Amino acid sequence: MINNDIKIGWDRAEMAQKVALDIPDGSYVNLGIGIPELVADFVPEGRELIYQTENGLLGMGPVPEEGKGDRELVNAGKKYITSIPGAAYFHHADSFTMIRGGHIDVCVLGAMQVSKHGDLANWSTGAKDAIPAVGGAMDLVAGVKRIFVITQHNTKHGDPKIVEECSFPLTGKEVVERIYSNLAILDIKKEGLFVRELAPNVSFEYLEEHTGAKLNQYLKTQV
Amino acid sequence: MINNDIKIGWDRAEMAQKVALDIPDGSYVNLGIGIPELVADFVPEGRELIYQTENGLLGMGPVPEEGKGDRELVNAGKKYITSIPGAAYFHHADSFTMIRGGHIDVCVLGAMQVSKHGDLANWSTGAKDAIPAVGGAMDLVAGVKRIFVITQHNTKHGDPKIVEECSFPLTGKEVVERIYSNLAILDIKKEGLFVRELAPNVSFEYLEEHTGAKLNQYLKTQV
Amino acid sequence: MINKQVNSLSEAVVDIFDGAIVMIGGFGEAGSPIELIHALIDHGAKNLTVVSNNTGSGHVGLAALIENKQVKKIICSFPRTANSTVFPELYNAGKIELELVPQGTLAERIRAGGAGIPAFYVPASVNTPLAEGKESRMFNEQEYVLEYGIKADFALVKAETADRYGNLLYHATARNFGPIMCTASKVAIVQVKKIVEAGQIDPETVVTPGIFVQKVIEVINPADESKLVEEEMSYP
Amino acid sequence: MINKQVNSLSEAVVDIFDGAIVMIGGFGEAGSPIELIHALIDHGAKNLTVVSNNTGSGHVGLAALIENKQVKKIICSFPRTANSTVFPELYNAGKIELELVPQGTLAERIRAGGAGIPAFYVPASVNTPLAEGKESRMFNEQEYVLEYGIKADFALVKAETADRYGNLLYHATARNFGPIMCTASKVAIVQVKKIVEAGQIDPETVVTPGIFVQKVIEVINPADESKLVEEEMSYP
Repeated sequence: MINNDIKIGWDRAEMAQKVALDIPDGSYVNLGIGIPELVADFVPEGRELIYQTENGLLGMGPVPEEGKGDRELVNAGKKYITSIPGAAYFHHADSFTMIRGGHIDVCVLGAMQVSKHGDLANWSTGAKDAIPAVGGAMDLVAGVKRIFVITQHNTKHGDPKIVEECSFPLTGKEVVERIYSNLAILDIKKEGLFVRELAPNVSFEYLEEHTGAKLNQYLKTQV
Repeated sequence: MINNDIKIGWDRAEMAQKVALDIPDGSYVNLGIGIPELVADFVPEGRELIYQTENGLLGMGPVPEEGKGDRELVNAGKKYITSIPGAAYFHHADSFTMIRGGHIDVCVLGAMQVSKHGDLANWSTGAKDAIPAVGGAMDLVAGVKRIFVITQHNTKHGDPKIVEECSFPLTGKEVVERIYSNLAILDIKKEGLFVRELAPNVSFEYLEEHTGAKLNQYLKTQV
Repeated sequence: MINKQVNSLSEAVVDIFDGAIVMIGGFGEAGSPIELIHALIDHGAKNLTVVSNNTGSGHVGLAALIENKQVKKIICSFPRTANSTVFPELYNAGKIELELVPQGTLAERIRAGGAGIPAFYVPASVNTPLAEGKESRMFNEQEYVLEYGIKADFALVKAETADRYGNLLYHATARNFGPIMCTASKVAIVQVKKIVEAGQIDPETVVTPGIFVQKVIEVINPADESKLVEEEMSYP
Repeated sequence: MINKQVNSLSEAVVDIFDGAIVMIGGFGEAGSPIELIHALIDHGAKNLTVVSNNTGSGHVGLAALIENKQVKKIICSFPRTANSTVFPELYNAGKIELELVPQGTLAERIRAGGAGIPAFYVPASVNTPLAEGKESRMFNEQEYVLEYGIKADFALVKAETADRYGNLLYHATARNFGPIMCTASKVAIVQVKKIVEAGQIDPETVVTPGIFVQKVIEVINPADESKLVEEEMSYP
């Protein structure tokens, strides 16, 4: 049972900070819509990352001041952004040359489900009445060198999002390298899911209870 | 026999002028290396043509004054050129988007042989010791809407260049629409070669003698 | 003298026929040619197949074109946005067809259409429902799906600046699909904020060379889609 | 801080290994990175596969690299130019391989390599000797051949201006293969006449975004190939 007296796990900002720590200096990064956007706030001192937004900008800068937005300068979530000195604009075919061609180092995406194989489902519940909408998610997972997922470990209803096999339609098969959840950081390897780091006050057993797939612990020497 | 006392046929400038008359106002035109380059000198008053050179310029202007050339502003023949106000530079993939994508209206090319089917051979004699070199010729004939050939009717040795079937390796099959030679203008139709215009002092019989393929005369109403 | 400028929005869209394939630029509001879309609503051509990244917001622009029952089918990557109700209702009622394409594949299919490439292979969508029914093939031990170029009869595009030849400059992320849609359509119709003299656009900076553009119309102060949606405006 | 500038030509090419695939920009002299090619001659890597539109002139630049027996194979559209004797001699002696590709197909294969497209169909070369042995297929009753993307280990490119991120501007028709070669190579090495501060290149005018460039070297006064050829210079 959950102990409500002590804080369990990481909040969104802490999750984003964990991701930010793992992105090497000089990386070209595409951040998905939602929690992934927070990652930009936590880049460690001394590192420079370049953000690509697939609608046509390399060198995305911070959100503009309230009221200073340009309706024609937006990110993939259609929110106002800015560009840094040294930015470049380009059309969609050139943008996806960057993505499909393997030029982006890291992409951080949200997830509906991730399987122990690294399969990602983040575009459709498969429900009959849902309007299917995919955007650039399938292109990103197929083309970017490293795919990190940042997600709550469980749905609002408490169902596990990390599962043996995805029940939702896939975005890509065997594409996710690492999951950053509110409870743990998990590496996805051929041999299965490995716990890289447990969040505060989360035990391996607690994590197992909240996960829909078998978890492995690294041997000490592999940590 | 050739009568040496009177001028037979057109000279290069006249051939180029004939081609220029047949290119509609506002056309986008690619001119091959050699005689085709002369066409630009004979655009009739009141017409504006835009020249594309496949190495990366739309809006090619005249040859610069002696000594004023820029080594990085050249045409497909690697000769100095200029650009007109309203020109655009682009890279090779974009250049051949124009060509392969059917955006160029007319291409005027030289020929080693043209068959009665409109097959063109203009890149290789097929000789064993020749260095094969194709450049953009195959892309042009495959992509441009209308291919005009401008050529001497016969080789220096007197052999016909307009033939039943090309003996040289093809540049493209069934691609040429019209031939402008020093002796005649010929249309290439499914039914064969049709004489559109005879050059001065060239009779149909004389033309037949100098041609390696069957010639047809238009019915009066079709001229 | 070549001059691609037309003098009215109605003249810009007059040739669009029933059943035409029409590409419409824009990523959401950025780059959406709202005045041209409204002109197409006034013009009234029906049974259109529209190629566009989204399906519009509120009851103006692309959403209004759809609401006006002029669109038979839409080829698109993301037909669901915050203020999008028109498309979902028609789609759920079975009154409009949808061909859902990953965004990068959509862009590349349009580019291929413009570049004379009938088909090509991509890795996106492999092992997903969007690859179902598509040919696939292995290259270097990785699986790819065969995708086809898309050509259109018309494109409606918004750019920033043009000259009489149709050379175009864009603004920021409004560039998105404009340049490739101009290449892939027989008649690219472009609204710009400003038409300048030939020679005023530096040839090194031209984004869309004029060869890809057939008609240019100056719309100095284009409407602000978000504002119209906020004010619950509808067109016509 | 990201800074792609290197301080010497030797440092620029130091990682090029024996057997590497190297794309070399330029259409004839325009855009040919002569100083980088000479640095590669000094460096000495052998058994290279070179992808370049031509094979160089005289005994400098690309012709000198070939003459120095560093090139095993060349993939090219036009290996014959006015002052080209080095390649023809080696080719006729059977000492260098040639893969002849139509110019537009060469450009598209390079672009595809950079864009993650393993293969695509084109109409060029159908019914010619250059289509022999290639797969072909009908689309809309027209025949096309299957062509494959080309990727390289390195690209040597000449541009006009760069910043520390590797954003590039080019000059006139020297642009030619540079932008696509940068996308298709793991390490794009670019010589420019001028390196400027980040922000001094207008983001609307960037031709090659920095993501495609790994090393930039400033060569303020590049040699004039035609002049060297005229003076019958040779390198080294």
